[in-house]
Amino acid sequence: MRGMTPIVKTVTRGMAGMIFLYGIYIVLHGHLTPGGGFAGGVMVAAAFVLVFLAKGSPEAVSEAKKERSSMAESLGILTFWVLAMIGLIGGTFFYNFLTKGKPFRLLSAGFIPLNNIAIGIEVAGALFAIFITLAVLKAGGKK
Amino acid sequence: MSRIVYFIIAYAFWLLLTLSVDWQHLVTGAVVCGLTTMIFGKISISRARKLFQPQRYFWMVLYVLVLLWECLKANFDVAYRVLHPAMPIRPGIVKARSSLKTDVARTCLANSITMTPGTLTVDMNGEGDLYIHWINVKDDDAQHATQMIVKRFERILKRVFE
Amino acid sequence: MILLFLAIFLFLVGLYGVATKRNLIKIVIGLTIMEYATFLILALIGYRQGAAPPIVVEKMGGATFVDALPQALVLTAIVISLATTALLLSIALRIYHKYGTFDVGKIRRLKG
Amino acid sequence: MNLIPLFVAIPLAMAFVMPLFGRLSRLLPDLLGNAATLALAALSCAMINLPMMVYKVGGWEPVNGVPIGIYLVVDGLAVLMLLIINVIGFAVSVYSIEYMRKYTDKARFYTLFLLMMAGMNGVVISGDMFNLYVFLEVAAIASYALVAFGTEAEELEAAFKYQVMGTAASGFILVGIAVLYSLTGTLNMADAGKVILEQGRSQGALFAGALFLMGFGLKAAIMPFHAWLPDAHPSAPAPISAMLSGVLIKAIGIYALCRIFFNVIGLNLTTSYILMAMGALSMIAGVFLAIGQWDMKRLFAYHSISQMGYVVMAIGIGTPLAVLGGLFHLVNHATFKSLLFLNSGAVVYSTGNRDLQKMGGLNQRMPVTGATSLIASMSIAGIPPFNGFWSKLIIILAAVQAGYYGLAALAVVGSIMTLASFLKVQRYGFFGKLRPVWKKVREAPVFMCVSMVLLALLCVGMGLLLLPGVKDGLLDRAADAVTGGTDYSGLVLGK
Repeated sequence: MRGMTPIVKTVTRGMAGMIFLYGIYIVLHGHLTPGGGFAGGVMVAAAFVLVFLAKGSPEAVSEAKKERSSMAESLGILTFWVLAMIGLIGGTFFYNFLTKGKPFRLLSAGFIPLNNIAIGIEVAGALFAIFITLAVLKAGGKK
Repeated sequence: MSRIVYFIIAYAFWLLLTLSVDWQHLVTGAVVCGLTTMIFGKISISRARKLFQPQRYFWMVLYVLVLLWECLKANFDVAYRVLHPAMPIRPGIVKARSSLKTDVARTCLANSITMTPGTLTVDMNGEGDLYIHWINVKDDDAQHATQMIVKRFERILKRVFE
Repeated sequence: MILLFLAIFLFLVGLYGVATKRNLIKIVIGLTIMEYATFLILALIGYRQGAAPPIVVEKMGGATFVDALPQALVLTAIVISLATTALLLSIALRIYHKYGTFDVGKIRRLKG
Repeated sequence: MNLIPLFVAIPLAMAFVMPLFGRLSRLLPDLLGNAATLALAALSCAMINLPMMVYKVGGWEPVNGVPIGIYLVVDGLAVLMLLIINVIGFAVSVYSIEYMRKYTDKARFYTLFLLMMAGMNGVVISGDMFNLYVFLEVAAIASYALVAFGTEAEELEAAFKYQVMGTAASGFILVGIAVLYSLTGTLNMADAGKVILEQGRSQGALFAGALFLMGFGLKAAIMPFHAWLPDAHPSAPAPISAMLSGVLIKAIGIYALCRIFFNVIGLNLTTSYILMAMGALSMIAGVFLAIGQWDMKRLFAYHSISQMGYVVMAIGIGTPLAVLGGLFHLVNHATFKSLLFLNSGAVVYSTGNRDLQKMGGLNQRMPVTGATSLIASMSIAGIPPFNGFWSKLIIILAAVQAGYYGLAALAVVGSIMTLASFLKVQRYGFFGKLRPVWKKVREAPVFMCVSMVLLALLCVGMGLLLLPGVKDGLLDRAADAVTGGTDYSGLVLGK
């Protein structure tokens, strides 16, 4: 992988952070606006994928990075699981144990924002791991 | 230094997104922008010092005007070529050389060339060589092409970015 | 109703691709078309002509709303199809490493 | 505190703890994985003899009698399926401690394995159509990855074929759910069943039924849709073959078929005939295809098609006795077919070979594997006192009782052919003269033997399920849940 032209690299340097920020915005406002954990997580993963595509150096695509993103995925899903289990201990599985707050405020809807964050981490980690896996597979095939 | 600048830019972007000055949004924004700066701050901004030199902003405004003017001219040129029954075009890719040094300036130049109708930057290499697709190649020579396409933006861009 | 039939037609187009194409990647594309047709069918079920988005705020009285449940189902189904497609593609890539081809006709070590 | 969600929660949590901590020590994945399956098996045993339970996830109570949240329902049929899934799952996970050692990434294996368990448990306990679909996909995707786990050429090819078929089937199922939702306006199976009953069965419901038949038929590998199974099941590592053939096709194929056709759409004469025809076709054709095979695992895989044919045929007949026989055969098939695949795994582990022509006399070197495989073969062939005999007997009796003499005769023919093909397995594989090549072969390691012996004991003892006291608690209640048909909605919604 040779990487892309300096144009793409420069634009990516500026844009990746903003895409990341926008993804987080979508995750955090999942209970207020369209979007949520999955859509935002995809954007967060896209920010990282963009950086790696632009850089395109073989050392950027490494097993260690895959390991780390799959760790993030596991952590995200375990967070989600723990949130569900707290509900089980308090009454029923997935019981919304936090106060609901006022509608249309950022901190409202009980534990749904927390779930969205967990899903966001999970999706971002999973997608990035998929991307690296496919990239490693492709690079490995060229011999 | 560059991190702080990046944080401020990110925070401005966050405020633009939320369009609210609720304390909840402000606090979350600070945390989120901190995270963004931690991850992407390293690769995003170099030489932040340049952001605090007001004359650059003046040249920036001037550059935008020049760009708009060039776009307008090129628009009429392309429209003329399209509407003319004989279609006086001679498409081809020419090589031009930019004397700009920084990546940001070169990118800005390449994108400006793409923005103007009739020319389109196809590729750019590390030494500042631009490969431009031109709807009506007036001169195959790199030197002349540079003169005709690149120079009109380059002088101002040099003052904006370098 | 016409839209629904078109979506079903799209589903059949995907099925045709899966059944007849010989290239692994094209088979995956056919499956993706099938899945997308399914999402279209799901989304069309919740569609009501001239209805409002299902966000209820005060003073909205007797407005008709689009059924939001199929949209949630579509999102979930998209997530599932993402996982399926990623797995299929990685298997296809690995098959390419082993056999050196994407052609189904040449990938025939298993009989039957 | 109600424990139903734990059937999904435990394996899911363990599946994702595994990649985090699995690298710390070599023992940890085995320990965690087996602890999870043991807990699940214990939990499912605790479900026996409890009354029917409905669990509303998230505490969403119905509004005006219309259910709005996701329901988890554990009735007699679900208890039976949970028992199969989790007990066989435990045996298989004990077996994989030794068997999966040669594959490098054990933690990942357990992750996929537990995900598959979670998916199957979820399918069984879910009372909501879309939820059922989601869990079905979780189980199915994990199984695709498990078939390809060895990443050898044949495995990848089989996995690709399997996944293309499986994804197409999922597409049909999803469209079926969409049609049913547009007809009834609800995803809750009990509520949908009630609405369909009130509306009268329309053309739309029949269309949905056809889609479900194609989708679940593909997943269960009933005859016209069977092509993927003989490739996919033998290609996977042996414990996974056992899981796929023994449990997966039942949990996401037959079980879902039963649930949708009996409890939601309601069985009518047409579907009943179709099910019977498909069942009889798979029963006979599967066994004819099987008898010519020389690859041990492939032979077993074709027998899965044939035995599933018995189950589908019995369920299609639809009388209480037939359904009882079908479900009993389902349970029995789960035990002996997973035992047979584990046997083949032990043979492959010790000799590296699964071609029957090259084997011979392995009984002398591998007594435990030989003995357990004899028990399993006799069970599947329907030799009395083993469990397969009783269930086949009930199915044949029920067919005669319902007046389908032809089907009964076909079932007998299928049974005889099965006996013939397993005599072949025993004759070429385990009896006869020991070939000099296999002089140095050793018995499989202890954990593999333990798990095989456990399943063999189940094969011998399962006939006891028909004893009066035991039968009421488990089989009768499962059969009641199926034959009760659309009473299901009344039971779940509480009238």
